[in-house]
Amino acid sequence: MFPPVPNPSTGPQNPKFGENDLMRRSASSVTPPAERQTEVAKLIDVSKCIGCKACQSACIEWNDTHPEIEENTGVFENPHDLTPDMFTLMRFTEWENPETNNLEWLIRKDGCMHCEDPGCLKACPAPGAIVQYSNGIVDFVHENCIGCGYCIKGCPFNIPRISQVDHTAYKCTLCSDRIAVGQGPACAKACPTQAIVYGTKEEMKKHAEGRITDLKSRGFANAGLYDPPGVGGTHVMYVLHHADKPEIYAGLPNDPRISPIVEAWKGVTKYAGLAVMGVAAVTGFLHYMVNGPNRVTEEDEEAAERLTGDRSS
Amino acid sequence: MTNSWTDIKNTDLVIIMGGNAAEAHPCGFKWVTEAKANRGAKLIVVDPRFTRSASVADFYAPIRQGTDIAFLLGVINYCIQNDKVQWDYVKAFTNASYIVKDGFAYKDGLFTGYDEEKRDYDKSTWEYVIGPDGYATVDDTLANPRCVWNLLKEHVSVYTPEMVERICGTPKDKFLKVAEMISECSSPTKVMTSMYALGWTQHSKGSQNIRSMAMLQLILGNIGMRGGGMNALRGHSNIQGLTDIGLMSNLLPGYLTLPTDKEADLETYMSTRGFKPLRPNQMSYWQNYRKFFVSFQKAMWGTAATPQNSFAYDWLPKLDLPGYDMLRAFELMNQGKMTGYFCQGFNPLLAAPNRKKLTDSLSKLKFLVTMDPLDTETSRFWENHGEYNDVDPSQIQTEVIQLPSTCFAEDEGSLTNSSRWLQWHWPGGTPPGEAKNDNWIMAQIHMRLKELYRKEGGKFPDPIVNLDWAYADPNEPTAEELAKELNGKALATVYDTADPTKVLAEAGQQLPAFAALRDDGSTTCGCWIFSGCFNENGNNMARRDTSDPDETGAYSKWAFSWPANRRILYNRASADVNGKPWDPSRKLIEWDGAKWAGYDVPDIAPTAKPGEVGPFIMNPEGVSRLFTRGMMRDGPFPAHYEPFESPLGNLVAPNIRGNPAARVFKGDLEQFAETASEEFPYAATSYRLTEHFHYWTKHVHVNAVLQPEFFVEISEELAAEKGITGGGWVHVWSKRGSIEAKALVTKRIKPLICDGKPVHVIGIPLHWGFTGAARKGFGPNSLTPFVGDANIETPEYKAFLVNIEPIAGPVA
Amino acid sequence: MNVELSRRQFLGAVGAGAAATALGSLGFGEIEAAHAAAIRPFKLVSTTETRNTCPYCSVACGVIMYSKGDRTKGERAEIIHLEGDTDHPTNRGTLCPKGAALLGFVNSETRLKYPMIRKPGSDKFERVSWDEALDRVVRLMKDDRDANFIERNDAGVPVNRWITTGFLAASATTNETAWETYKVVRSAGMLVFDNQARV
Amino acid sequence: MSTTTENDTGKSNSVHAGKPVTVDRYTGGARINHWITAGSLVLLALSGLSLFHPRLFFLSALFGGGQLVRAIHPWIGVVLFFSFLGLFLRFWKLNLWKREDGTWLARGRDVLTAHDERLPEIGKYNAGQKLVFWSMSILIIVLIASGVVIWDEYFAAFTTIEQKRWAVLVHSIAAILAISVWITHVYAAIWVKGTIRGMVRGSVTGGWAWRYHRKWLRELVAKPHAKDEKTTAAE
Repeated sequence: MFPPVPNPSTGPQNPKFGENDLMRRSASSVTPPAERQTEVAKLIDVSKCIGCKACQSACIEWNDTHPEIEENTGVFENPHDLTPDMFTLMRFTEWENPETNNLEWLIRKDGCMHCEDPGCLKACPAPGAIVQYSNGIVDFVHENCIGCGYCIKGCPFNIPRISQVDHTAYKCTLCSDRIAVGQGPACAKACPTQAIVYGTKEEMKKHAEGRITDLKSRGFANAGLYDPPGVGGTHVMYVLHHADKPEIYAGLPNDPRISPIVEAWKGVTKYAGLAVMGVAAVTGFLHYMVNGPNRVTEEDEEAAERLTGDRSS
Repeated sequence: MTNSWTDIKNTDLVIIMGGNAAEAHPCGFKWVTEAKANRGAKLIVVDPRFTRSASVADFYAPIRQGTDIAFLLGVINYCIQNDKVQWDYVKAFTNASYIVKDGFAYKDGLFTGYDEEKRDYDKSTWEYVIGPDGYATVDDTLANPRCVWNLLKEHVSVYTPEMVERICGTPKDKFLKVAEMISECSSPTKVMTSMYALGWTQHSKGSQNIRSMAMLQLILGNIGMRGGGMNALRGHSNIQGLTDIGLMSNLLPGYLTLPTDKEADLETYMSTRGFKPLRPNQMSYWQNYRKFFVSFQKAMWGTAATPQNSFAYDWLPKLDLPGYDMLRAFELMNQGKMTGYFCQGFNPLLAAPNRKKLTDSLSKLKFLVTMDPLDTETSRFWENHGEYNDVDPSQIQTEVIQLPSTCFAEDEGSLTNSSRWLQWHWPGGTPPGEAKNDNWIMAQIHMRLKELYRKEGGKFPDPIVNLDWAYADPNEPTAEELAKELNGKALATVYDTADPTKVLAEAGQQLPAFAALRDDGSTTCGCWIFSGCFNENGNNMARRDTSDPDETGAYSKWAFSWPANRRILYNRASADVNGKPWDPSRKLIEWDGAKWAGYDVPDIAPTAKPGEVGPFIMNPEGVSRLFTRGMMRDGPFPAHYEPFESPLGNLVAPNIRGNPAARVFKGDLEQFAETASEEFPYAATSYRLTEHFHYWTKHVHVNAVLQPEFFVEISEELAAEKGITGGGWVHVWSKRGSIEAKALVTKRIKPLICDGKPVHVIGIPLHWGFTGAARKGFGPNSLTPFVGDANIETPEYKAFLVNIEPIAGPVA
Repeated sequence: MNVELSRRQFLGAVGAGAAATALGSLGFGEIEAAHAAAIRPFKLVSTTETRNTCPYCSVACGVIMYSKGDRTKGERAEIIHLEGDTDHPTNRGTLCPKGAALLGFVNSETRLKYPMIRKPGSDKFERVSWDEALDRVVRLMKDDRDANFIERNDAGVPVNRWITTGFLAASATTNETAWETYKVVRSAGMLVFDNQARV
Repeated sequence: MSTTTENDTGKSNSVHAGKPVTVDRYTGGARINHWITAGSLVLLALSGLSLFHPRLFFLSALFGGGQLVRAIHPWIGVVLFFSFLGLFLRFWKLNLWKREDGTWLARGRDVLTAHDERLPEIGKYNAGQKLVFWSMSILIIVLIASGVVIWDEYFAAFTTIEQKRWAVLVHSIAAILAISVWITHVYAAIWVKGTIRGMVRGSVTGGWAWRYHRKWLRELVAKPHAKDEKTTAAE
């Protein structure tokens, strides 16, 4: 058994990471810490997941959110999507394996992947609304969030949601408040089958290797780890039985990366735009310096008087 | 459970059939994933639906609900035909070699002695041949055609893979794959565990479903083994404890039985409970019955129970019927024969079958008392909730008293889980409003009733006024006081019978264990199997030592496991005839030449010599039973019977409908749809979802979020046939009632081809009602039939017939 | 039960070297003097812990209840969080979707708070005192028992049974409550007695 | 608001004698319309820029912080859109391309070096002004359309994230261009002295009209009542 998440202590706690450990801060530049903290990660083993939604339940309880009671729409996803009050969601796919003709019920816990190269942070215009700690956690800081929704556009996984109540963006924090005091995320602690485990990224990769070996021995030749390099790797990873087709797991992106559109917007456009506007202003300034003002002359006024002389009252 | 949750990690093969452990017991299912991850164990799921358990299984096979016996006897047949039997185990530890009486036979679906009028058997031929020495006759060579093994072989021969496919709808290749995987566990070093729950019990032949698997496990040599056993995944947190303490019509605590009114005195009562050994040297532990019984009587009536009054034998009520179970209670109510009813933490309006009958029955009571921490539909059965509870309060004359009780977080005591662990818990919250602990409520009822009898006199007050009630505060006994009573104490000094100089317990001391119980009135014990839970060492149920030498999964210093802190029942059978473990890597106990020792408390006398004393010490045979003699009402072997409402007739016994020995009340039979009914063509089944716990969690916002609204599950094929769309509304009705629900159309339910015809399955989860946070809804029990298992009267919730049609939406 | 003392017991017992994840010794860098703004304060600080078991299914997972106020000190205790108990051998800190939401059961809006009586033909419950409720219950019991108690059967055998009032016992009460209930019910001679084991 | 195009001040006597001669160029309504447009454009630029580049986020303080910027910016956009629509309806006919506009443009060097005397006679608007008009018209349509797509508070559900990504890119490029056009427009007004009074007081000097929009001046002189046939002014 993977070592379970220990019980919390109720004594006074010193957080184990904070402002000094920021690697990135949205719309601001920070000096990354000289020494990076050990990277942490959550590993979600889809092949062990029983879709019980304990992670959702624990997430709601720990984060004190209050999702709406919706209707049944003929599916198992409840709520029907991630919401500002539901940071994680089990997504169910009934997939008939064309090779075996067997039905496979693929159940994937959706939520923030805590990308090494976070698109949300890249897109965010509000200084300090999104931060990335050197241990890999990408967190939203609600006091700084302006609710613009750019993070949604930046995210390759469609995760953040804007609250209509306080107009700020919400997503999984990886339970940064728990991790800061040496705990594991609430979902990982609750997960009955340890389909969710938490530890250092290295430990998680190693644990995944064992799982993949087991899956291969059970006939899942393409079992593998989902740690997409397109976003620099993630701090939430999946073990998939069919790692060659992540998209069958309710549309998990095959090769996620920050959209080139967002890259263009937040990259070249940002600089080119400032340049264009600057050039326009400077050109005007220089033109003025060189040519001076364009003034109406006395002759012009006189010509006008002549022209209008007979008409003017 | 014969084993424990943590023991499941030791298995090689898990079969989930008649249950859905991943959804109903997720944290226990963890140990399946551990076995898979660490031992390379495989998981098989056999279920009408592709459940969440199936989603993580190595192999899934579909089965039509209510045909498990045919499937399992098919597997037994496969094992016998292919010589996949653990012969040493079967020969030494089962009654395979016992010779059965000549009159016994099975023909056309019936065993010898059937009385159609009474729907019951004369079981006198279901017995061994008893030799002149008074012991059962055996043939160790298994050559005698009348030995149990040969009768069994003959009995299961009809269940060929072809027949299994016709009855169960399980494709032959899938059945054979399952049979092959299971049969591999006949090796002494490969062990299978069976995890089952209500999917097996809630049938008119539920007990026999379980027996079929138990027999298979014996044939494979998997009982008593680490990672093996028969593991009943109980539904509620203390349903095991309530059963152990015997809160049932016909039981006394510790599986003793209440006298019938034919047993006029204690000696007559004891004469049928002597349990004389059927083979030489056997322990036949029930020989101690009298000690358990007398100690119980002393716990009830203390000094008023004396040898002179046969320990107050007459004060026990005597049964005139096999039992007054819940179904009979509602039948009596419906007949107007009952005045009052108490529901303590139970919501029968939703939980019992045929809701219309329930409402009618409750409406005929003079009074109903409910005790719950949460609001229940039962306590509001008289309240109009539109179509969800369409009643007219003014027409209902029942007086209802609703008493608010505390919940787990606010009370103290022990609960017995499936592993038979009695675990203590502590209160941490202040109860809301005026909610009161059940201990206080029950004490108040007793004290006030006693006071009335003292003041006014009345009918036979003796057992009430003499009830032993020596609690520090009689108005509210503490959990510790009650726990100590359950454990039992010495009223006089108790000496060791083997060594009379050795004192087991001084007068007034808590008894160390049930071995110290006496039948002379010198000991008291509320529930003998719990004895040892709170002895002079203190409250053993509160133990929290997590040590587990060699990581066997026993955790023998954690809490207390009945009986005698034994973690795996029948653990003597984990070693061969000579006392060597079948599989050294799975050692539990072994014979060291002088005594039994190992990781667990031996399930045998510590010095009982191997080869002489059999491992199944509760049985007079000393071995387990493939043939149960007269102990089950519906036959010494299981036989396939269709559900009372079935889409096809019984293929092995065409003239038999349902279980011939199951009790059917007058009036209910007319409310069953006929076999292969055109009016009700679809096979329905009810079940729980992982997001909810029965009818409780609809009161919890989070769970209401996770599964907000009532729905039924149907196949894509049936949806297409009936024009039903996913998320649309449907109307589902049986011969007894009608419901409206959202439709969930899924690939996980597929039509089954049974005897050449497609059978559509409709799945109906049960968590909604008209109180709580979730959306109001119906439940399957508006539809289910009012009939129970032949032996224990568990209602047949898992197999019944309905019809379905799409509708625009609920009638507002 | 002192939670603090036994907190690390489990990991210790199963062999810390092999079991403890490297997280314990991660070396999270310098400990901050204060929480970063991004990280909300750890909400369990200074709460009282109490061990319990989940009241739902029979896996009987260990849970820890965190409350404001300490019942053992006679204070009013309000439970603010429940979490799986990692020291428990069966669940190892995990909980299912029901168990993980136990707080919602404890604090449910539909928790019953006061005794209520619904009179015959009425369409509502009315609040009554415990004394009124209990006295009414035993009055109804005794009247029925005295009217319908059977002392002897036709053969003259003492049978002492009462079958016109029945008792359906719970499934989640403690063994101790169950035993007390058994005593009270059986001593009154009730035979119509069952529990939830069947369903 | 006018329902047809406007070519003049709407007064019958738009040329006033004096020293210098003054010529009415914009009615009060047109000026209000213009300044609302101008003001909202400035506010949009400031608020938009604060979200465009981190270095400019400080601008959000002008609006009371990022949350208010996020909330207000789209609404100002709506104001701009309708306000500009007003201008568009007033002036679109006058901005139709004429033959002399090509010539004017071709002599860009003379334009930039203020050799207006070498340029052809121009009507009410020169080619540069027309380019500003049309580019702004197009850009504002692009901005409002892309803006609605990324106005998540109300319209999040109607488009995909990929569409929103395109929208946000298009929106920012269009905004850059609009701001650049605006800079040109403002610079031209500053550079060409006497221009601003036209939009402030409503009138320009005769010399200004003679120098830059002689054809327009000649028309006013020749057909003082021409506008009556063309305008049903609502102001």
